[in-house]
Amino acid sequence: MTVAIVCIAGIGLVAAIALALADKYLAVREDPRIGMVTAVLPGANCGGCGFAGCDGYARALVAGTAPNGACAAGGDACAQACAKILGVEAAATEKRVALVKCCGTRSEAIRVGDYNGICDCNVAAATAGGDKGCRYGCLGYGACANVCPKNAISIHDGLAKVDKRLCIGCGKCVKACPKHLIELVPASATIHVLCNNPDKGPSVRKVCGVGCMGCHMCERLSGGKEAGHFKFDGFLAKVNYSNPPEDAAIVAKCPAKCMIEDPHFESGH
Amino acid sequence: MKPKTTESHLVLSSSPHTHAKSSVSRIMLDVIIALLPTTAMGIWFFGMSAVWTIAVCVSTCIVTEALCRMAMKRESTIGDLSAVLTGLLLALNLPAGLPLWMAVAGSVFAIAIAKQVFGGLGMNPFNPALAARAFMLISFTGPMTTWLKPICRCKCDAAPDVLTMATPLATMKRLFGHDATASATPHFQQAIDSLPSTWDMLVGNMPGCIGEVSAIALAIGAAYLLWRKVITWHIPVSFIATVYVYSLIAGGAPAYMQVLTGGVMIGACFMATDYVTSPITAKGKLIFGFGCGLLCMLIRQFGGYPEGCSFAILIMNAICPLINRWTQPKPFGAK
Amino acid sequence: MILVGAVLVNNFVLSRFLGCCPFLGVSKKTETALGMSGAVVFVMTIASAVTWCLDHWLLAPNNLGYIHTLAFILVIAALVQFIDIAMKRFLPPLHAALGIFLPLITTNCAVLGAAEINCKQGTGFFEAVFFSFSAAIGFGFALVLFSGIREKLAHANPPRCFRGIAMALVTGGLLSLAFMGFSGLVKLPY
Amino acid sequence: MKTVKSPFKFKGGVHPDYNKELARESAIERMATPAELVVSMSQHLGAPAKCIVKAGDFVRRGQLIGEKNGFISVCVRASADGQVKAVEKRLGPAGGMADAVILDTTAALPEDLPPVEPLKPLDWKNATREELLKRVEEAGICGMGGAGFPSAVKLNPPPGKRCEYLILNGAECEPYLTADFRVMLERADRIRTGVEIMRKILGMPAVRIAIEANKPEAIAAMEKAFADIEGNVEIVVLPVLYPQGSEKHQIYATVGRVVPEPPALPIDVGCVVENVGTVAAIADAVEKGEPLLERVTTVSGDAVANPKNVLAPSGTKYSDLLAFCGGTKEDAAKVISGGTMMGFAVSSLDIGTTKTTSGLLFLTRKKVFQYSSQACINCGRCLRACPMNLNPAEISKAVESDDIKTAEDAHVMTCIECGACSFGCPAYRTITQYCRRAKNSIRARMAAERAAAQAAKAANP
Repeated sequence: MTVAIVCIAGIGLVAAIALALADKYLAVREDPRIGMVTAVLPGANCGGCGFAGCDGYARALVAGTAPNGACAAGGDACAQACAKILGVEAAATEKRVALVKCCGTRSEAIRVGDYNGICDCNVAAATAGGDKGCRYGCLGYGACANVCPKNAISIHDGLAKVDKRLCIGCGKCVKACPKHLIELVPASATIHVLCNNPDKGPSVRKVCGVGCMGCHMCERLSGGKEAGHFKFDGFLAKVNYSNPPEDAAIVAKCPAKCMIEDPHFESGH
Repeated sequence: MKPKTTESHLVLSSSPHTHAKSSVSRIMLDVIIALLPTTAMGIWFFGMSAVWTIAVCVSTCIVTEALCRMAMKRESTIGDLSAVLTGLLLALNLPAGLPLWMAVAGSVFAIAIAKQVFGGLGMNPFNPALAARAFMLISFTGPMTTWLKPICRCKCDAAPDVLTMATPLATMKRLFGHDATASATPHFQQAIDSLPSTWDMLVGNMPGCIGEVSAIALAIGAAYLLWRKVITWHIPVSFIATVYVYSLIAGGAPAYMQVLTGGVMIGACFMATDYVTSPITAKGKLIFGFGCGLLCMLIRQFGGYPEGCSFAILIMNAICPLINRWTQPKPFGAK
Repeated sequence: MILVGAVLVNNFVLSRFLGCCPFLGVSKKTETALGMSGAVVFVMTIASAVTWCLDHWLLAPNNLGYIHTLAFILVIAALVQFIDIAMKRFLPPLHAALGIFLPLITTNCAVLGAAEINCKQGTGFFEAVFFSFSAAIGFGFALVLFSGIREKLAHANPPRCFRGIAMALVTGGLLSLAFMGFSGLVKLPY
Repeated sequence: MKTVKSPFKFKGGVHPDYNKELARESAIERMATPAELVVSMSQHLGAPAKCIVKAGDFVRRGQLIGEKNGFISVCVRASADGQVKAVEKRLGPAGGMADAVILDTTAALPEDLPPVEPLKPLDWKNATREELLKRVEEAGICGMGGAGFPSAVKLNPPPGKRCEYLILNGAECEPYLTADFRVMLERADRIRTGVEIMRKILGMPAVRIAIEANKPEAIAAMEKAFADIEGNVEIVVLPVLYPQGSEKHQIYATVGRVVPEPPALPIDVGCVVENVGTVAAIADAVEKGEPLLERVTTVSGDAVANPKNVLAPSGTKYSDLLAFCGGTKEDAAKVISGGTMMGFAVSSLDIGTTKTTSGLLFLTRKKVFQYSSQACINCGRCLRACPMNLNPAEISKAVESDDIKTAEDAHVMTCIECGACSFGCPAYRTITQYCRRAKNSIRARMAAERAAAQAAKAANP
């Protein structure tokens, strides 16, 4: 029995010494802050920051090659925590979420053709410009939903919809959309214009029942041009998200019915 | 509510806007047609028990496929005839007279485990019929190696009351195997005589699986597939050539016997050529056929089973992704 | 003979079901599978050499055969730690690719299994080392084959409940079924 | 001059139904200028031209309305007299939006409109190489086979590269199309002149005229036109095989040279390939001072009442072309700009023709093939059909599961999108579309990387 214990202890001792030596002479020293930063990042590995996963971003942050606050998923709290580890000041960031600026469902927006091919917006758009009459509208083939790391986007009735509660604002969908109609907007904003067509009223009307015609009704009702709640691009109203409107009454008055007041972006009428 | 559309509703699709008249179901139908001669020969030699086995396998496969697709909530794929083909191939690889419940179990295994688990046709890494056969061979070793004698047509019929007998392969293994001591016994000559004649081997008048016995019928089927351009020559030729050359070099039983008996013919022409589980390039196909032939003969010569064809193909199925990886075609103009 | 026997007939993963953890864990990409195979071959060969010496020169003479499992575990764990440190230093890309699975070789029963089998059979030193080497090659062979299939299956569309490990297990089972064909090919004493 | 059979055969290729008999016998008919033209600024490969007119302007036929905008670009000239109704983004046949000048050709031009100086006819035998090149550029000529590569760029090899072979593409392997065939029959003398001008520009290279064997009349016409030409000129009869008209495959079939993978160009192996229609256009531009304002378009398909080869000004709306051919006799379920193998399905007949519109097909429901994709069964037909010797099965499977990296490793960028893979796929997979998708996302990624590299460079000079 004693021999056994001595034996095992001896083996253990030899191994321990060997390992200790190895650790001393062969070890690779890494900046310990990398691990600490990785720990405070959300760990979703969404790639929204532009780096290969959270670990890649942590390395870049420590190396000083990436700006702090690029992690949209972690938001402000995460940036603050990173700043604390790195010993720098963090600029306050506001949580932003994706908004699909189209509400032309199958029953509202005209389809000019019968698309037959891969279910992906980019290829559908490259096939005769897509089957939707409106050249600016959501095709509904789910390119954004496919890239969403949080499955926050779903397709209903030929239209992509973002669930605000799940969205982490990584912005991948913004890049994926061939029609460039997804925008990151402040999560606190509740009133939105769901249209992306800057054409004149009559040509919008020809292709969609709920397209913005640029009538300026929303602007007038929210205090006029001076109030600055809306901006106009051609004949398209856009919410000025640095000064968003607050009176929800204007939504119901929109003659084109392309405005919503909805905390979860569950649009549709 | 009906979607709004314009009056001139045109089809929008990516080029090309025309298509050759080929379809998966047509390919499967061609293989089934090519299997008809050997099926007929199997029924001719093994009688009603063969008919029952075939009927049970095919119908079980179809039902299992339908049920699996329903359970997965996906569209039915009965129409592509692949389930029918799997059932037929499985049946042709079973001995006649096998208890039918075993055939049912095998068919369910083939479709449910070996195919639909992976998502159905095109996704399975192993040939479903062969996987099922291997499963049955291991689970029901006894019944799976009990061979019905071709009914009333066996010339070498020494004892008419015996309904089962060893396959020529097993006899050959006993006679010519590497640890054979039979040559010293007085039964040697008798055993040699019990081997079927070359003609019997060609037409299929010997014990074996329902569909593997008739080399001529299989050759006709293979010729049909080649003519219809369903298969290419690479796998059958390299498979059979490897078996032939190997047995020439290794000695033992005559090389032509090694080719004509057992599952080499059906394996080389119908099982190894299965699209999904064989390499896609010509070079890969040659390697694949060579590997099948080599493994088949290794198992025949040294292994515990008298027949190694299905195992050889299964193992090569497993290597197939790696072969595909190594034999990527070189693009026109690439360095 | 030992090589064929250990690689094909009594393949550690496919017929003895040893070392299933890394078999499922690192078989998603052929490159990592190759790296893992290399690491296992290395660890197993060295480990069997060390454990053989330990068994023959220290434990057996002192009638301590009953604690050999304990002692082996200790030695193997230390060895793997050592390799982990060395690899991080000299082969960082491979280290990054193997990730958690390198330390996990510690708990890879295949390594211990090989040592145990050697010990039980009382084989000579070179035979024991060669057997472990062959077994590791067999492990690597199975791993690479399996990774090839899994790479192909990455493009498959299985039912939701079978995604991932479930499908990998079914595939492993079928692969094992195929390897049954080799049974009896070589008769090993083990 | 001699006629030879193609000595080299490339791997792969398919045999679609050609259906050329529909419009084959109808001689080229000139169409009257329609009331409205939609003249796109993007009729060619490369950067769209910069529009220099605005709504309300009056323009004369041949007047410059779009300036060349970059190195790989082509100018655009008004294809008829008229008044600019609007300049707006319009949908092109390939699905992209580009500026287009909407021209009202019925408007009466004011009498005090200053005349536009037309291009003067050039005596090409005495003109310098530079004069000839400048003329090709001013005339707005681009490849009329389909891709629309600027001819002036093609005819001016970069320093260090020499053109040894000028290859005339008269293969016209696309189903239904007969425009090039009719041009070869009816305008053989123009092609002859064009070849001589191009030979002069390129420094007297050898000439190969590539024609598929199913056009014996065109071969005879070319033999007659080129009978007395001096130098190394051969007519190469190609076997009937799609995609024989692909630039790379034609080079291989005629002179046995292999163009390396992109970004290599034919000039890297000493070849310049030009479509027969373009050659005739070059002859007109030089000898007559006539810019490229119109082209022959095959209007065909089983839904068209009278399939024809129409000579129409560019910008002619598809609806006007159809009306000129007697409208449809049955409802068209699909309208294709180009041939059935590589053409674009369009959603509207308001699109105007361009310099590259070789055909306009109207197909009835029974000719429309619906792709309802099944899983790939690994049959290898696409692999055998692929003229670029790729592995389309692997590419399509990888792209289907969003694995662009694998597709890139499988050389998807080498794909010429000929459609041979999808054509024969028994599982009706839209393989070509998968390739296109992979290529688009790789191009987008490369562009983003370039932009990032430039930004980094700008930040740290």
